Amino acid sequence: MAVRFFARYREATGRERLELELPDGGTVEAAWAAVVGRHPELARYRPFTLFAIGNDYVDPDQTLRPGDELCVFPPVSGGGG
Amino acid sequence: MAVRFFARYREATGRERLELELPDGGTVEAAWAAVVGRHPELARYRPFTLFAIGNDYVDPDQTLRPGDELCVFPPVSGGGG
Amino acid sequence: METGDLYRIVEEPLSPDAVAGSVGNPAAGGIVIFSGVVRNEKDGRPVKYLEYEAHAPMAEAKLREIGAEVRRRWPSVKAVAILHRIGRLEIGESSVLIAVSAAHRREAFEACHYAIDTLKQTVPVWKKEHFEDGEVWVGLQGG
Amino acid sequence: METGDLYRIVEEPLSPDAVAGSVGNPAAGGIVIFSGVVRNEKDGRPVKYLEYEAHAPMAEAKLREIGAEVRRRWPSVKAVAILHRIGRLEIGESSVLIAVSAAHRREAFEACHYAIDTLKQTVPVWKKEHFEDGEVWVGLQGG
Repeated sequence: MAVRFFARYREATGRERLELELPDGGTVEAAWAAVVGRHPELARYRPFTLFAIGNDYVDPDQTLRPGDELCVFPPVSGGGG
Repeated sequence: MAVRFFARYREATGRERLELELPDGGTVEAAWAAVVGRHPELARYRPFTLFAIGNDYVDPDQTLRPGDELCVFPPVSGGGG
Repeated sequence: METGDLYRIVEEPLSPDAVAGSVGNPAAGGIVIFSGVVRNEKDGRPVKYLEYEAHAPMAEAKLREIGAEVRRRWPSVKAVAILHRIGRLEIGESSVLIAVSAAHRREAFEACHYAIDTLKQTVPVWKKEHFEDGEVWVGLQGG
Repeated sequence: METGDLYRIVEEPLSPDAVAGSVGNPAAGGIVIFSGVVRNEKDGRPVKYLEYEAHAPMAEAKLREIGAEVRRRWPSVKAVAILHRIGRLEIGESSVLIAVSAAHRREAFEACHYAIDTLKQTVPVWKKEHFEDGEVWVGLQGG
Protein backbone atom coordinates (compact mmCIF):
# COMPACT_ATOMS: atom_id res chain seq x y z
CA MET A 1 0.00 0.00 0.00
CA ALA A 2 0.98 3.63 -0.39
CA VAL A 3 1.39 6.28 2.30
CA ARG A 4 1.45 9.98 1.43
CA PHE A 5 3.04 12.67 3.57
CA PHE A 6 2.01 16.32 3.69
CA ALA A 7 3.48 19.58 4.93
CA ARG A 8 5.67 19.06 8.03
CA TYR A 9 5.75 15.31 7.53
CA ARG A 10 6.76 15.59 3.90
CA GLU A 11 9.66 17.82 4.90
CA ALA A 12 10.62 15.71 7.94
CA THR A 13 10.79 12.50 5.92
CA GLY A 14 12.14 14.12 2.78
CA ARG A 15 9.54 12.28 0.73
CA GLU A 16 5.99 12.54 -0.52
CA ARG A 17 5.22 8.83 -0.71
CA LEU A 18 6.23 5.57 0.90
CA GLU A 19 5.32 2.04 -0.25
CA LEU A 20 4.59 -0.41 2.55
CA GLU A 21 3.94 -4.15 2.59
CA LEU A 22 1.27 -4.84 5.21
CA PRO A 23 -0.44 -8.14 6.07
CA ASP A 24 -4.10 -8.35 5.02
CA GLY A 25 -6.47 -6.97 7.63
CA GLY A 26 -4.02 -4.46 9.05
CA THR A 27 -5.30 -1.23 10.52
CA VAL A 28 -4.37 2.41 10.01
CA GLU A 29 -2.57 2.26 13.35
CA ALA A 30 -0.51 -0.72 12.14
CA ALA A 31 0.41 1.23 9.03
CA TRP A 32 1.51 4.16 11.20
CA ALA A 33 3.70 1.79 13.23
CA ALA A 34 5.31 0.63 9.99
CA VAL A 35 5.81 4.24 8.90
CA VAL A 36 7.53 5.05 12.18
CA GLY A 37 9.69 1.97 11.72
CA ARG A 38 11.04 3.57 8.55
CA HIS A 39 10.94 7.15 9.83
CA PRO A 40 11.44 7.20 13.61
CA GLU A 41 11.56 11.03 13.49
CA LEU A 42 7.76 10.98 13.10
CA ALA A 43 7.08 9.05 16.32
CA ARG A 44 6.69 12.15 18.47
CA TYR A 45 3.98 13.56 16.19
CA ARG A 46 1.51 10.70 16.74
CA PRO A 47 -0.76 12.62 19.18
CA PHE A 48 -1.33 15.33 16.56
CA THR A 49 -1.63 13.15 13.48
CA LEU A 50 -4.72 12.87 11.27
CA PHE A 51 -5.33 10.04 8.83
CA ALA A 52 -7.33 10.13 5.62
CA ILE A 53 -8.19 7.72 2.81
CA GLY A 54 -9.67 9.12 -0.36
CA ASN A 55 -11.51 12.28 0.61
CA ASP A 56 -12.38 11.29 4.18
CA TYR A 57 -10.71 11.25 7.54
CA VAL A 58 -10.45 7.73 9.01
CA ASP A 59 -10.06 6.41 12.54
CA PRO A 60 -6.79 4.72 13.53
CA ASP A 61 -8.59 1.41 14.07
CA GLN A 62 -10.04 1.32 10.55
CA THR A 63 -9.00 -1.74 8.55
CA LEU A 64 -7.08 -1.01 5.36
CA ARG A 65 -8.20 -2.49 2.08
CA PRO A 66 -5.96 -3.46 -0.83
CA GLY A 67 -5.18 -0.41 -2.95
CA ASP A 68 -5.88 2.11 -0.18
CA GLU A 69 -3.68 5.17 -0.19
CA LEU A 70 -3.23 6.40 3.38
CA CYS A 71 -2.69 10.12 3.83
CA VAL A 72 -0.83 11.24 6.94
CA PHE A 73 -1.58 14.83 7.97
CA PRO A 74 -0.29 17.18 10.62
CA PRO A 75 -2.98 19.38 12.22
CA VAL A 76 -4.66 21.52 9.57
CA SER A 77 -3.93 25.25 9.59
CA GLY A 78 -5.65 26.76 6.59
CA GLY A 79 -7.95 29.71 6.47
CA GLY A 80 -5.84 32.70 7.41
CA GLY A 81 -7.20 35.36 9.73
CA MET B 1 -36.21 79.94 7.97
CA ALA B 2 -35.95 77.13 5.43
CA VAL B 3 -37.53 73.68 5.57
CA ARG B 4 -36.30 70.87 3.33
CA PHE B 5 -38.37 67.86 2.34
CA PHE B 6 -37.01 64.44 1.43
CA ALA B 7 -38.28 61.30 -0.30
CA ARG B 8 -42.01 60.75 0.33
CA TYR B 9 -42.45 64.26 1.72
CA ARG B 10 -40.75 65.86 -1.27
CA GLU B 11 -43.10 64.01 -3.59
CA ALA B 12 -46.19 64.63 -1.44
CA THR B 13 -45.60 68.39 -1.30
CA GLY B 14 -44.20 68.66 -4.81
CA ARG B 15 -41.30 70.73 -3.49
CA GLU B 16 -37.84 70.39 -2.00
CA ARG B 17 -37.86 73.56 0.08
CA LEU B 18 -40.28 75.83 1.86
CA GLU B 19 -39.51 79.25 3.37
CA LEU B 20 -41.30 79.99 6.65
CA GLU B 21 -41.57 83.10 8.80
CA LEU B 22 -41.49 81.99 12.43
CA PRO B 23 -41.42 84.17 15.58
CA ASP B 24 -38.12 84.13 17.49
CA GLY B 25 -37.88 81.29 19.98
CA GLY B 26 -40.09 78.93 18.02
CA THR B 27 -39.52 75.20 18.29
CA VAL B 28 -39.17 72.43 15.71
CA GLU B 29 -42.72 71.39 16.61
CA ALA B 30 -43.98 74.92 15.88
CA ALA B 31 -42.22 74.81 12.51
CA TRP B 32 -43.90 71.48 11.76
CA ALA B 33 -47.28 73.03 12.60
CA ALA B 34 -46.53 75.83 10.13
CA VAL B 35 -45.49 73.27 7.52
CA VAL B 36 -48.76 71.39 7.96
CA GLY B 37 -50.63 74.69 7.66
CA ARG B 38 -49.18 74.99 4.16
CA HIS B 39 -49.30 71.28 3.36
CA PRO B 40 -52.15 69.58 5.25
CA GLU B 41 -51.44 66.35 3.37
CA LEU B 42 -48.40 65.87 5.67
CA ALA B 43 -50.40 65.92 8.93
CA ARG B 44 -50.95 62.15 9.07
CA TYR B 45 -47.19 61.48 8.83
CA ARG B 46 -46.31 63.26 12.09
CA PRO B 47 -45.90 60.05 14.18
CA PHE B 48 -43.24 58.78 11.75
CA THR B 49 -41.39 62.02 11.09
CA LEU B 50 -37.75 62.70 11.95
CA PHE B 51 -36.24 66.17 12.18
CA ALA B 52 -32.66 67.18 11.54
CA ILE B 53 -30.63 70.39 11.53
CA GLY B 54 -27.18 70.35 9.97
CA ASN B 55 -25.88 66.80 10.33
CA ASP B 56 -27.80 65.87 13.49
CA TYR B 57 -31.24 64.69 14.41
CA VAL B 58 -33.06 67.11 16.72
CA ASP B 59 -35.93 66.74 19.16
CA PRO B 60 -39.29 68.37 18.38
CA ASP B 61 -38.95 70.67 21.39
CA GLN B 62 -35.61 72.09 20.29
CA THR B 63 -35.62 75.87 19.80
CA LEU B 64 -34.77 77.03 16.29
CA ARG B 65 -32.08 79.62 15.74
CA PRO B 66 -31.98 82.19 12.96
CA GLY B 67 -30.57 80.66 9.79
CA ASP B 68 -31.40 77.08 10.78
CA GLU B 69 -32.41 74.83 7.91
CA LEU B 70 -34.85 72.23 9.20
CA CYS B 71 -34.84 68.86 7.41
CA VAL B 72 -38.03 66.82 7.54
CA PHE B 73 -37.48 63.09 7.02
CA PRO B 74 -39.72 60.08 6.68
CA PRO B 75 -38.41 56.93 8.40
CA VAL B 76 -35.03 55.96 6.97
CA SER B 77 -34.86 52.84 4.80
CA GLY B 78 -31.34 52.59 3.45
CA GLY B 79 -29.03 49.64 3.57
CA GLY B 80 -30.59 47.01 1.36
CA GLY B 81 -30.63 43.38 2.39
CA MET C 1 -11.91 59.40 11.23
CA GLU C 2 -8.89 57.13 11.00
CA THR C 3 -6.48 56.66 8.13
CA GLY C 4 -7.79 54.14 5.63
CA ASP C 5 -11.39 54.73 6.59
CA LEU C 6 -13.89 55.65 3.89
CA TYR C 7 -17.47 56.92 4.32
CA ARG C 8 -19.25 57.92 1.15
CA ILE C 9 -22.58 58.34 -0.59
CA VAL C 10 -21.96 57.58 -4.27
CA GLU C 11 -23.88 57.31 -7.53
CA GLU C 12 -21.58 54.77 -9.17
CA PRO C 13 -21.75 50.95 -8.94
CA LEU C 14 -20.07 49.53 -5.84
CA SER C 15 -17.16 47.09 -5.98
CA PRO C 16 -16.21 44.65 -3.18
CA ASP C 17 -12.61 44.69 -4.49
CA ALA C 18 -12.42 48.46 -4.00
CA VAL C 19 -13.66 48.44 -0.40
CA ALA C 20 -11.52 45.41 0.47
CA GLY C 21 -8.51 47.28 -0.88
CA SER C 22 -9.39 50.39 1.04
CA VAL C 23 -9.45 48.58 4.41
CA GLY C 24 -6.28 46.62 3.67
CA ASN C 25 -3.81 46.83 6.56
CA PRO C 26 -0.64 44.83 7.18
CA ALA C 27 -1.80 44.02 10.73
CA ALA C 28 -5.22 42.78 9.61
CA GLY C 29 -5.87 39.05 9.64
CA GLY C 30 -9.40 39.17 8.30
CA ILE C 31 -11.74 41.36 6.32
CA VAL C 32 -15.51 40.99 6.43
CA ILE C 33 -17.57 42.63 3.70
CA PHE C 34 -21.33 43.05 3.65
CA SER C 35 -23.09 43.82 0.40
CA GLY C 36 -26.77 44.72 0.46
CA VAL C 37 -28.32 43.57 -2.79
CA VAL C 38 -31.52 44.53 -4.61
CA ARG C 39 -33.94 41.59 -4.40
CA ASN C 40 -36.37 40.62 -7.15
CA GLU C 41 -39.41 40.57 -4.89
CA LYS C 42 -40.98 42.22 -1.86
CA ASP C 43 -43.49 40.15 0.09
CA GLY C 44 -44.05 38.03 -3.00
CA ARG C 45 -44.57 41.02 -5.32
CA PRO C 46 -42.07 41.23 -8.21
CA VAL C 47 -39.77 44.27 -7.97
CA LYS C 48 -38.69 46.01 -11.21
CA TYR C 49 -36.00 48.24 -9.75
CA LEU C 50 -35.23 50.46 -6.76
CA GLU C 51 -34.39 54.10 -6.26
CA TYR C 52 -32.38 55.40 -3.33
CA GLU C 53 -32.27 58.99 -2.18
CA ALA C 54 -30.11 60.47 0.59
CA HIS C 55 -29.38 63.63 2.51
CA ALA C 56 -25.81 63.09 1.44
CA PRO C 57 -23.78 65.35 3.79
CA MET C 58 -25.69 64.20 6.87
CA ALA C 59 -25.63 60.57 5.67
CA GLU C 60 -21.84 60.68 5.34
CA ALA C 61 -21.59 62.23 8.82
CA LYS C 62 -23.72 59.39 10.22
CA LEU C 63 -21.55 56.80 8.44
CA ARG C 64 -18.49 58.38 10.09
CA GLU C 65 -20.24 58.15 13.46
CA ILE C 66 -20.88 54.43 12.87
CA GLY C 67 -17.19 53.94 12.07
CA ALA C 68 -16.16 55.78 15.24
CA GLU C 69 -18.49 53.66 17.34
CA VAL C 70 -17.18 50.49 15.69
CA ARG C 71 -13.64 51.48 16.63
CA ARG C 72 -14.71 52.26 20.19
CA ARG C 73 -16.45 48.90 20.63
CA TRP C 74 -13.88 46.73 18.80
CA PRO C 75 -10.42 48.22 19.37
CA SER C 76 -8.76 45.54 17.22
CA VAL C 77 -10.52 46.92 14.13
CA LYS C 78 -7.93 48.27 11.69
CA ALA C 79 -10.09 50.08 9.15
CA VAL C 80 -13.71 50.63 8.17
CA ALA C 81 -15.27 51.51 4.81
CA ILE C 82 -18.97 52.20 4.31
CA LEU C 83 -20.37 53.22 0.94
CA HIS C 84 -24.03 53.68 0.08
CA ARG C 85 -25.12 54.05 -3.50
CA ILE C 86 -28.06 56.29 -4.51
CA GLY C 87 -30.08 56.66 -7.70
CA ARG C 88 -31.65 53.85 -9.72
CA LEU C 89 -30.48 50.31 -8.93
CA GLU C 90 -31.37 47.14 -10.80
CA ILE C 91 -32.04 43.66 -9.37
CA GLY C 92 -28.79 42.12 -8.09
CA GLU C 93 -26.93 45.41 -7.80
CA SER C 94 -25.35 46.41 -4.50
CA SER C 95 -26.88 49.35 -2.64
CA VAL C 96 -24.47 49.33 0.30
CA LEU C 97 -21.00 47.95 0.92
CA ILE C 98 -19.41 47.74 4.34
CA ALA C 99 -15.88 46.42 4.85
CA VAL C 100 -14.15 45.97 8.19
CA SER C 101 -10.60 44.74 8.67
CA ALA C 102 -9.45 43.51 12.07
CA ALA C 103 -6.64 41.56 13.62
CA HIS C 104 -9.00 38.62 14.14
CA ARG C 105 -12.07 37.45 12.31
CA ARG C 106 -14.60 37.44 15.15
CA GLU C 107 -14.23 41.20 15.66
CA ALA C 108 -14.51 41.79 11.92
CA PHE C 109 -17.77 39.80 11.73
CA GLU C 110 -19.30 41.44 14.78
CA ALA C 111 -18.27 44.96 13.76
CA CYS C 112 -19.54 44.59 10.19
CA HIS C 113 -22.88 43.20 11.38
CA TYR C 114 -23.23 46.02 13.90
CA ALA C 115 -22.44 48.58 11.19
CA ILE C 116 -25.18 47.46 8.80
CA ASP C 117 -27.76 47.11 11.60
CA THR C 118 -26.97 50.64 12.81
CA LEU C 119 -26.88 52.10 9.30
CA LYS C 120 -30.42 50.93 8.68
CA GLN C 121 -31.60 52.75 11.81
CA THR C 122 -29.72 56.03 11.65
CA VAL C 123 -28.52 57.02 8.19
CA PRO C 124 -30.81 59.36 6.19
CA VAL C 125 -31.26 57.27 3.07
CA TRP C 126 -34.62 56.30 1.60
CA LYS C 127 -35.65 53.49 -0.69
CA LYS C 128 -38.45 53.53 -3.24
CA GLU C 129 -39.60 50.22 -4.67
CA HIS C 130 -40.85 50.18 -8.23
CA PHE C 131 -43.32 47.42 -9.15
CA GLU C 132 -45.08 46.63 -12.40
CA ASP C 133 -48.18 48.45 -11.21
CA GLY C 134 -46.90 51.18 -8.94
CA GLU C 135 -44.21 52.41 -6.61
CA VAL C 136 -43.87 52.86 -2.88
CA TRP C 137 -41.49 54.54 -0.45
CA VAL C 138 -40.41 51.94 2.10
CA GLY C 139 -40.88 52.41 5.81
CA LEU C 140 -43.97 54.57 5.94
CA GLN C 141 -47.28 52.98 6.83
CA GLY C 142 -50.19 54.21 4.80
CA GLY C 143 -47.64 55.08 2.09
CA MET D 1 -23.68 20.93 -4.65
CA GLU D 2 -26.15 23.58 -5.73
CA THR D 3 -26.11 25.77 -8.81
CA GLY D 4 -23.97 28.84 -8.29
CA ASP D 5 -21.84 27.21 -5.61
CA LEU D 6 -18.08 27.17 -6.03
CA TYR D 7 -15.53 25.20 -4.00
CA ARG D 8 -11.95 25.45 -5.20
CA ILE D 9 -8.29 25.25 -4.23
CA VAL D 10 -6.47 27.71 -6.49
CA GLU D 11 -2.98 29.09 -7.05
CA GLU D 12 -4.05 32.49 -8.37
CA PRO D 13 -4.81 35.66 -6.37
CA LEU D 14 -8.34 35.79 -4.98
CA SER D 15 -10.83 38.53 -5.84
CA PRO D 16 -13.82 39.53 -3.69
CA ASP D 17 -15.58 40.78 -6.85
CA ALA D 18 -15.32 37.32 -8.40
CA VAL D 19 -16.80 35.45 -5.42
CA ALA D 20 -19.49 38.08 -4.91
CA GLY D 21 -20.44 37.64 -8.57
CA SER D 22 -20.48 33.88 -8.27
CA VAL D 23 -23.01 33.92 -5.37
CA GLY D 24 -25.19 36.56 -6.99
CA ASN D 25 -28.85 35.53 -6.99
CA PRO D 26 -31.96 37.57 -7.80
CA ALA D 27 -33.60 36.43 -4.55
CA ALA D 28 -30.60 37.36 -2.38
CA GLY D 29 -30.85 40.48 -0.23
CA GLY D 30 -27.37 40.30 1.24
CA ILE D 31 -23.94 38.87 0.58
CA VAL D 32 -21.33 38.42 3.30
CA ILE D 33 -17.73 37.87 2.27
CA PHE D 34 -14.88 36.81 4.52
CA SER D 35 -11.32 37.31 3.37
CA GLY D 36 -8.49 35.82 5.42
CA VAL D 37 -5.44 38.00 5.01
CA VAL D 38 -1.73 37.39 5.59
CA ARG D 39 -0.67 39.41 8.65
CA ASN D 40 2.72 41.05 9.05
CA GLU D 41 3.45 39.50 12.42
CA LYS D 42 2.91 36.36 14.50
CA ASP D 43 3.08 36.80 18.26
CA GLY D 44 5.11 39.96 17.75
CA ARG D 45 7.57 38.32 15.33
CA PRO D 46 7.68 39.93 11.87
CA VAL D 47 6.42 37.62 9.11
CA LYS D 48 8.09 37.79 5.67
CA TYR D 49 5.60 35.69 3.76
CA LEU D 50 3.50 32.53 4.02
CA GLU D 51 3.24 29.29 2.11
CA TYR D 52 0.09 27.23 1.94
CA GLU D 53 -0.08 23.58 0.91
CA ALA D 54 -3.19 21.43 0.46
CA HIS D 55 -4.38 17.95 -0.32
CA ALA D 56 -6.39 19.59 -3.06
CA PRO D 57 -8.99 16.93 -4.03
CA MET D 58 -9.84 16.16 -0.41
CA ALA D 59 -9.79 19.86 0.50
CA GLU D 60 -12.30 20.64 -2.24
CA ALA D 61 -14.47 17.75 -1.04
CA LYS D 62 -14.39 19.17 2.50
CA LEU D 63 -15.28 22.64 1.20
CA ARG D 64 -18.29 21.11 -0.55
CA GLU D 65 -19.28 19.43 2.72
CA ILE D 66 -19.13 22.79 4.49
CA GLY D 67 -21.37 24.30 1.83
CA ALA D 68 -23.86 21.43 2.18
CA GLU D 69 -23.96 21.86 5.96
CA VAL D 70 -24.43 25.64 5.56
CA ARG D 71 -27.44 25.01 3.34
CA ARG D 72 -28.82 22.49 5.81
CA ARG D 73 -28.49 24.88 8.78
CA TRP D 74 -29.57 28.08 6.98
CA PRO D 75 -32.20 27.18 4.37
CA SER D 76 -32.50 30.81 3.21
CA VAL D 77 -28.93 30.70 1.90
CA LYS D 78 -28.98 31.14 -1.87
CA ALA D 79 -25.38 30.33 -2.80
CA VAL D 80 -21.98 29.60 -1.28
CA ALA D 81 -18.47 30.09 -2.67
CA ILE D 82 -15.30 29.03 -0.86
CA LEU D 83 -11.88 29.42 -2.42
CA HIS D 84 -8.55 28.72 -0.73
CA ARG D 85 -5.32 29.83 -2.32
CA ILE D 86 -2.12 27.79 -2.01
CA GLY D 87 1.51 28.56 -2.76
CA ARG D 88 3.46 31.62 -1.66
CA LEU D 89 1.43 34.56 -0.33
CA GLU D 90 2.71 38.01 0.58
CA ILE D 91 1.58 40.25 3.47
CA GLY D 92 -1.89 41.62 2.80
CA GLU D 93 -2.84 38.96 0.25
CA SER D 94 -5.96 36.89 0.73
CA SER D 95 -5.53 33.19 1.51
CA VAL D 96 -9.19 32.32 1.69
CA LEU D 97 -12.40 33.88 0.42
CA ILE D 98 -15.86 32.79 1.51
CA ALA D 99 -19.00 34.37 0.10
CA VAL D 100 -22.55 33.56 1.16
CA SER D 101 -25.68 35.08 -0.31
CA ALA D 102 -28.99 34.81 1.53
CA ALA D 103 -32.44 36.30 1.51
CA HIS D 104 -31.61 38.19 4.71
CA ARG D 105 -28.39 39.46 6.18
CA ARG D 106 -28.41 37.67 9.54
CA GLU D 107 -28.30 34.26 7.88
CA ALA D 108 -25.52 35.39 5.56
CA PHE D 109 -23.40 36.60 8.49
CA GLU D 110 -23.98 33.49 10.57
CA ALA D 111 -23.39 31.11 7.67
CA CYS D 112 -20.20 32.82 6.54
CA HIS D 113 -18.80 32.86 10.08
CA TYR D 114 -19.67 29.18 10.52
CA ALA D 115 -17.99 28.35 7.21
CA ILE D 116 -14.62 29.92 8.10
CA ASP D 117 -14.64 28.43 11.62
CA THR D 118 -15.35 24.97 10.21
CA LEU D 119 -12.84 25.33 7.37
CA LYS D 120 -10.07 25.95 9.88
CA GLN D 121 -10.93 22.73 11.69
CA THR D 122 -11.59 20.31 8.86
CA VAL D 123 -10.00 21.25 5.54
CA PRO D 124 -6.59 19.71 4.77
CA VAL D 125 -4.59 22.87 4.16
CA TRP D 126 -1.35 23.74 5.93
CA LYS D 127 0.38 27.04 6.53
CA LYS D 128 4.10 27.65 6.84
CA GLU D 129 5.24 30.98 8.25
CA HIS D 130 8.50 32.39 6.97
CA PHE D 131 10.37 34.74 9.30
CA GLU D 132 13.66 36.61 8.87
CA ASP D 133 15.47 33.88 10.79
CA GLY D 134 13.56 30.72 10.04
CA GLU D 135 10.29 29.09 9.13
CA VAL D 136 7.68 27.05 10.93
CA TRP D 137 4.66 24.92 10.05
CA VAL D 138 1.72 26.22 12.06
CA GLY D 139 -0.29 24.02 14.37
CA LEU D 140 2.29 21.50 15.48
CA GLN D 141 3.81 21.86 18.91
CA GLY D 142 7.50 21.17 19.04
CA GLY D 143 7.81 22.49 15.46
